[in-house]
Amino acid sequence: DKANDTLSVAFTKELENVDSFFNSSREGVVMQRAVWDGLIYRDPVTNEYKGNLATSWTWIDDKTLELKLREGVKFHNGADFTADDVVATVNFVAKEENGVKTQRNVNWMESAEKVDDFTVRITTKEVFPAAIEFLSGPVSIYPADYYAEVGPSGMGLKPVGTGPYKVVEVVPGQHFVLEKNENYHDSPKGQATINKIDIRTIPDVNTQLAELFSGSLDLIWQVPADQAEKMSAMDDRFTVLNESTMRVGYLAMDAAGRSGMDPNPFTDLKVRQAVNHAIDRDALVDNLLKGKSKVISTACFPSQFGCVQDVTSYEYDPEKAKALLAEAGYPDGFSTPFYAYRDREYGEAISSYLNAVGIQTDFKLLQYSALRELNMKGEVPMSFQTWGSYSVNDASAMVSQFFKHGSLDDAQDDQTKEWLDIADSSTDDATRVEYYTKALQRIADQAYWAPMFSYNTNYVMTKEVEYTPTADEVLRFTNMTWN
Amino acid sequence: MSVHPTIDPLLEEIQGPTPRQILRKRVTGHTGLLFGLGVVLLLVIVAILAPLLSPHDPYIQDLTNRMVKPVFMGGTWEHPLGTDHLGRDYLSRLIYGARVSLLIGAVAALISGVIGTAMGVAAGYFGGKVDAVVTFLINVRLAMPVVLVALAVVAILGGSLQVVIGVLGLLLWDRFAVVMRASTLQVRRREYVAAAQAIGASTPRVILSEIMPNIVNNLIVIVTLEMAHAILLEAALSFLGLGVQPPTPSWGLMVSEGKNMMLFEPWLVLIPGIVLFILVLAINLMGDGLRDVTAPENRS
Amino acid sequence: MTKPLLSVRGLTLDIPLANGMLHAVRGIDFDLHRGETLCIVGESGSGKSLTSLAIMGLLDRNIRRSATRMDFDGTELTTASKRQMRALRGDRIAMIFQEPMTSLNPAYTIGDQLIEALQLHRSVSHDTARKRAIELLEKVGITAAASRLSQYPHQLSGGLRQRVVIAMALMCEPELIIADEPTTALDVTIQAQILRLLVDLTKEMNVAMILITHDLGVVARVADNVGVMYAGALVETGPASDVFGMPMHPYTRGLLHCIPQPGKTQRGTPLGTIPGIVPSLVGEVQGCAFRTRCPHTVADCRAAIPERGTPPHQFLCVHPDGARAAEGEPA
Amino acid sequence: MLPYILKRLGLALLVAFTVSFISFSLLFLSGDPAAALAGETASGEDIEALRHLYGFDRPMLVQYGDWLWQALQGNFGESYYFKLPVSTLIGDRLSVTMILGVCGITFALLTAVPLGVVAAIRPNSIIDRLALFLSVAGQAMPSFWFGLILIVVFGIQLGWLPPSGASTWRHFIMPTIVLGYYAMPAIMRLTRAGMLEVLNSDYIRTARAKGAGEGRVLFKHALRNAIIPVVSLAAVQMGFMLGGSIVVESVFALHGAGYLAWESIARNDLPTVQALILIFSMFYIIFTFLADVLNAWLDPRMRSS
Amino acid sequence: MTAPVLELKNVTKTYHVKQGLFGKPKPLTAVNDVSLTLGRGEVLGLVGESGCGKSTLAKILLGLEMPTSGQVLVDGEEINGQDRLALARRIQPIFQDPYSSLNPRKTIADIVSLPLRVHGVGDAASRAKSVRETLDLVGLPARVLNTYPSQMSGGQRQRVAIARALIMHPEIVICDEPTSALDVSVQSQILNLLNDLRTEFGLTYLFISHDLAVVEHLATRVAVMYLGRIVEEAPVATLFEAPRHPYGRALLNSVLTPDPSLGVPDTQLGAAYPNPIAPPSGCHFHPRCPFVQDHCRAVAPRPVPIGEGHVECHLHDPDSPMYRADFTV
Ligand SMILES: Nc1ncnc2c1ncn2[C@@H]1O[C@H](COP(=O)(O)OP(=O)(O)OP(=O)(O)O)[C@@H](O)[C@H]1O
Ligand SMILES: Nc1ncnc2c1ncn2[C@@H]1O[C@H](COP(=O)(O)OP(=O)(O)OP(=O)(O)O)[C@@H](O)[C@H]1O
Ligand SMILES: [Mg+2]
Ligand SMILES: [Mg+2]
Repeated sequence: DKANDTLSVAFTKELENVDSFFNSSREGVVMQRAVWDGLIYRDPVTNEYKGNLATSWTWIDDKTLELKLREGVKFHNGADFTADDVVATVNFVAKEENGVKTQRNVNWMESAEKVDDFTVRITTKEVFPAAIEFLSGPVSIYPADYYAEVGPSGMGLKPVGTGPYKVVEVVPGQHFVLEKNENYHDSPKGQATINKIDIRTIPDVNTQLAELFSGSLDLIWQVPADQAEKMSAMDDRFTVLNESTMRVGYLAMDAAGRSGMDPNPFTDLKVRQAVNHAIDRDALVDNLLKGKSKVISTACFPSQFGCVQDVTSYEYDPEKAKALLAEAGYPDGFSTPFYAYRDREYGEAISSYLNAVGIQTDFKLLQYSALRELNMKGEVPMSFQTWGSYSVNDASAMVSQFFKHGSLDDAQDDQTKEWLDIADSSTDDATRVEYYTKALQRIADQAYWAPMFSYNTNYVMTKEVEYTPTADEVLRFTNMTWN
Repeated sequence: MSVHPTIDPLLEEIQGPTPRQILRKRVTGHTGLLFGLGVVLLLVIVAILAPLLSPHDPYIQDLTNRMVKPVFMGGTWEHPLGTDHLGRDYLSRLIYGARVSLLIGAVAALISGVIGTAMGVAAGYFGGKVDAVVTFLINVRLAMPVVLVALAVVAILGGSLQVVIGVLGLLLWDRFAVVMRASTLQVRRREYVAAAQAIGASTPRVILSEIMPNIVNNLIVIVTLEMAHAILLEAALSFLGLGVQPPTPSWGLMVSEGKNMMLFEPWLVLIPGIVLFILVLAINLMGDGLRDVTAPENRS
Repeated sequence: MTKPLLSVRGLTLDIPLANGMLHAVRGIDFDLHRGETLCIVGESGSGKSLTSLAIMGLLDRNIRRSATRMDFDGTELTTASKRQMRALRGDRIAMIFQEPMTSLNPAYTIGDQLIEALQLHRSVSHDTARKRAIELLEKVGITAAASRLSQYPHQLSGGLRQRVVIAMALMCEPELIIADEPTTALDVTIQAQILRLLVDLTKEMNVAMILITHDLGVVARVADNVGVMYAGALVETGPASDVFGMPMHPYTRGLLHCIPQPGKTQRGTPLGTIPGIVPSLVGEVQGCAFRTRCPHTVADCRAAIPERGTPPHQFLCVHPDGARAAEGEPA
Repeated sequence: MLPYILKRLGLALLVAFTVSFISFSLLFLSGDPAAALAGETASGEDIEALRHLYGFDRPMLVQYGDWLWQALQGNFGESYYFKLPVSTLIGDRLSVTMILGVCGITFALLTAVPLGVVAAIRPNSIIDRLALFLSVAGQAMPSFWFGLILIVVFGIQLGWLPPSGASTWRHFIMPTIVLGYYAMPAIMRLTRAGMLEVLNSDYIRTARAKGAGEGRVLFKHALRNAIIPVVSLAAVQMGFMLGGSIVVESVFALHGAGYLAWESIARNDLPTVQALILIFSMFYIIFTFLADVLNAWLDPRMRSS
Repeated sequence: MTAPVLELKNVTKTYHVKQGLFGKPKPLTAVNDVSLTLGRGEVLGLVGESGCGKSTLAKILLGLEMPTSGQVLVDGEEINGQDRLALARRIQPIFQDPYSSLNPRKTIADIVSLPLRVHGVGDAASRAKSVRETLDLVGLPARVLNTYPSQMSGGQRQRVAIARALIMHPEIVICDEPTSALDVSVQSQILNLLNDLRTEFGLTYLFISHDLAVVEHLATRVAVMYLGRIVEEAPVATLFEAPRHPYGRALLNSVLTPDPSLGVPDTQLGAAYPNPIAPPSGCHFHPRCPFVQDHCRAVAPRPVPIGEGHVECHLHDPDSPMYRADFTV
């Protein structure tokens, strides 16, 4: 609270590792933005790229980016930031065998080399226009010597970065304490004002609310719509803010027939279309998600570069869904396992719509990592999933993540992959838009997914806290102040 | 022909009531038992007649009518106990939930009862090595944390009604084994068992017709108590998200789903919790009562 | 005649039960003098134990006790306070129970329990108490007494335990010992040993004893005076030689006929019997309770029964001679 | 007594060994750990390599032997999720669970034993009925629900106690009550039944006949004997409570071992789950062992055999 | 003596008892090398103190326990080889505790007809008839048929137990303390009944009892048991006139007849009751024997035939250094 200049925040999820390359959760992104810096910074409001650890950058050729680094920056442990740190970090994370959790974030980089103490070159594997966006997002720079010494698990227990906040305490499973970095360089992120941030892991929103009531929390986020609504209605002690996020909810279906289901109805286009028609997305958005959520019909978030909206869309029409099922040879429907990892009530509501057209669902709620494992093994016929694109404002962060024959690709469609490859590797914006559009069109026509809605996040804070959330679902402690 | 004169029938009256009469008298005098029995019977009837009694389909959602308050909190008779977070009728879900709880309780108790009784009776009757093995198994079983193991197994096999029932059935036999073993040991020492053996009765016959009838009262008591135990465990598993899965209307699941709105709509948690509490309470009272009324006569 | 040590008049014990009032003991009278042994004999459930517990003031809470007089050496037990009773118990009145296996606390050593018995009433040092314990253990015929003190009850056989219980009863040199079937659970040879011990000790220490039993043999050998109890009433009282020499009450005679007496009873011949069972004492009990089993029952048995005979040998029967003549016995 | 203790120890070890085997094989069946480890982009060969590296391709018994051998040295492998040694992971959280367990059993004993004793002294009295009511209600109370109600009432409405977390002793009050109330009915009933039986026993009558006062009879003679089975039960309940802490910890967001267990199960974090099952079992085994030793010491019949 | 209907040859039964929860099992010889013969129509009284092995012997005869060694012969046939059904037709028990020997969940009709059903004798009607007849025989009216044991008095229950034992018309009845749980007034009824049944049907009894007076009244022969061994065996008159074994003598002395002039006898026995798991050396009885000498501590006596019985005591063994031809009570 304000009195002792410590902001108490709750995380729902316990990070598997604070090292931002070794977790894949939203909380990890929040930590990452506070503790570490990227080379580049994108202003979340204007979407303008600014220098952070780098001061300027130029493409030397299609695949080589040269960056000038900022001088006089120090890591939290006192080490100086130099080109060596960039080279070491890039070369470490780019290597697949080092096991960075979300390969997509780093595997576009081939390597980095030092030109001089404050100049580096990063080589990409393919032509990769989204490089700037990724460098301003998930790629943070680590202190070379320290990281070489302690590795990811050491970094997880005692993180060291250059960011506006330094980590002073990690009690796994319980809380992290961040403290203002007094020596923070002149970054576009700005200087922190609140001295301490105490982040506690409280998995249950309800408990978070209770703690907020009792005054031991100052700010919570990702508060479900119902509770947020009640909070804003009932108490003048709290501010409730709603902001859209890049997170998109969708139904994935086993179009490629990877799961052992026999017969596998999802290999049939008609069935997938029926699923798309069966669900009343508007009702879901209006009654469950509320806020700034929108119905989505493409496999990406509308603000992302290349994410067109005018693709085939499927209106809510249960009769048509039934008819399609009948045409596909399932007049009485069929039954299928139906997985989800979060938002049980959305999943339940969706499964209820599916049941209504005859698709009997055997609902299974797993933890994310467990579902992902199953998914990678191709054992999930149908699931309700979400993707937040790591706040990368480029369609490649989502559609290319899932439709390029990776282990999470349920469509395994060659045509889509081909177009996405072109779009991903072109430097020409027009070409990229064209091919993303083609790919997204095809995904919609083939109804590989049933895109549902975009998420929103509710931020509930005490009146003591002043904060304006951004649309990319990242909590920025640096931007928080006391009232 | 009579070797010895018959005892004067007037002088030596047959005393007292038959065991059945005693039982009836004790049952009717035991309020706890009557209450428990009544509630359980009522809920069984409700569960059986669920389709007739419930005002709505428990699975039909209506997203525009979410969390309607129950009638005593200002709601309407359309949904006497309100609706849940997906607009499903709460009363209907409670009624169908009785099916889930009772089914799980009964079948799990049945499975564990068969396992535990077989083990316990064998241990008590044959003693020696059989007893040593059974006692060891009971120790092993008790050493395994039930909730944890059940959660793990459900996580591995997936949470369906069958899996939950099976897991609980395979985990809750310990008390049956312990009690049946002790009762059998006790009854086995009675002289009527030796008498039956001396008559030439076979071992199965001795067990079935001499021993079982005398320990069946203990068995019934444990069945009820374990049934309550299984119901509570299922609710806990469902509450933790690893029991039966939505949209199955399990009471534990309802508490868990209502929990999110607990601070604002406490009735969402209170109603299924209270129903669960009453059912388990009633079953326990029934069990305690049965223990009391079937206990061998004491002086008072 | 000297004043009796214990004088009981009209002792009545009622137990409220679900189906009515159980009249367990119905107005019994007896006197006991110092150094004298009174044996109370009777069938199971006739109220013997309750009588003894009533004297000790150890009845269950639900049992109602009333008496016109229960005088123990000048103390009226019916009106004595709890504290007074506690001071009497174990000090001046000691008790020995039936089950030697369970009447010692399994959690404490023999020594602890013996010493406690003394220290509860006398402020003596632990050492003195210990010496007294050893002395008494030796007196009751336990060898290596000192080493027994550190043993636990389960380490002793039944016979030895009963000796310990007797020693415990004697710790404070009581004036009255109440022994409730002290030998029933023991083997015949040990029974004889224990009884002999009790008789010798009481005579030596001039202790009065009430010995409760259902064994007529024990009564005959031990008692100075006998009380025959049936269904909560003392139906015949008197000196042992009188009661056994000329049993007046039909029940007493019936009992004596039931037991085979080596040398007297003809081998293999039918024994006497008392057909039927003890009547229920729940509800109003009128007249002679034995009338349902008595061969000499007449209509008057339902009325109040007069006390017959001359002190000290008295009995309760409508027949002036207890129907002795009717059985062809010499009057 | 020593031979008894040694043999009892032997049995405890055998039970522990069997439990460890069961928990190992139980989770062994749960699928391919190599795929889980390999991560998102792994190819078939990668998984194969990993399988070999971690030894998942060896026969189960060999793997079990290895795991057990490592576990005996305090090494339970590495968590799939946290990529940290399981022992480090658990070490931190076990203390929370232990504190909770100790507080819970203390609460249960402090309420159950006096209530049971008083109820036995005065059967059918008001206190007896109250005790009976409390125990019947306790047995029927779903602890997750009870916890939620406490949070709403004392944490929110009245604001007396912090609703979650484990930073101060006040945080432990509600979890303690919930967990303790779970164990209380059985202990109370056993105390009451034991006291009733003991109070009706011959040696209590003997003690009274010696002239011992009521207090002495109750506490020196009766309780000493009635408490022996209660000790065993308390140990068993303590073991169950640690297992049952899963529910309580998740309701009160206490980051203890129980909570870790729940999360690890949901995350498919096999090594952690295996280790936790084993550790909870070991606690049960150790507690019951200690209780038996204590009993052997309390009960002269066992002490001398 | 009539032809032996029952014969025991060197029967020994050893149990292995655990001490404590985990103690190593120690052997306990409950019946130690017992040889006995019993003629048809005889009543053998078996007396001895608690735990000396009387019930164990009875269980062996009933086939409820297998002897560790030795033979049991009925009519010259070894019963170990026979199945229990065949044995059950010839030997039936009456137990001590009439409260525990009847299954409380069954009606009297069920209890008494059980042997018929087990042996598959007759149909329902003939069984019912047989049950009624047998109940009549033991003096119970037919209206008890549908009552339960809990509704009956101890004496009535013991009659039911007797009816159950007799319904198959066995030759031998093993009575294990059939009256020790009953009040004297009821005891005499049961004793009379047993006696009458014996003369009526020519039954052979093994009659186990603590009460020597009862044994003297009923038995034709008496065997005295001590720590698993028959230390003295003789016709009842002989034993009661002149017991030869010091223990037999002590037993006899302990019989308390209701004669106020006699006082409590002195048994002259020591108080040391032996532990059956670690029986005393030499003669098991030596620690309590008033005539003990060093020889008794070292050497176990052997059975010496005397008259129609035998005795195990050095004082009666002509080959023993302690032999005293003139030794009597
Ligand atoms: N606490 C009690 N509550 C109810 N009834 C009791 C109680 N104590 C004794 N009785 C009943 O009172 C009657 C007399 O009991 P008591 O113990 O005095 O008999 P007893 O002559 O000692 O018999 P036994 O020879 O079996 O010891 C019996 O019917 C008994 O059931
Ligand atoms: N099943 C058994 N296992 C171990 N020991 C046994 C068993 N049955 C009897 N014993 C022991 O064998 C010995 C003889 O017992 P048994 O029951 O034959 O004695 P008893 O003479 O009938 O005694 P009582 O007069 O008390 O009935 C005793 O020491 C007893 O403890
Ligand atoms: Mg008595
Ligand atoms: Mg016996």
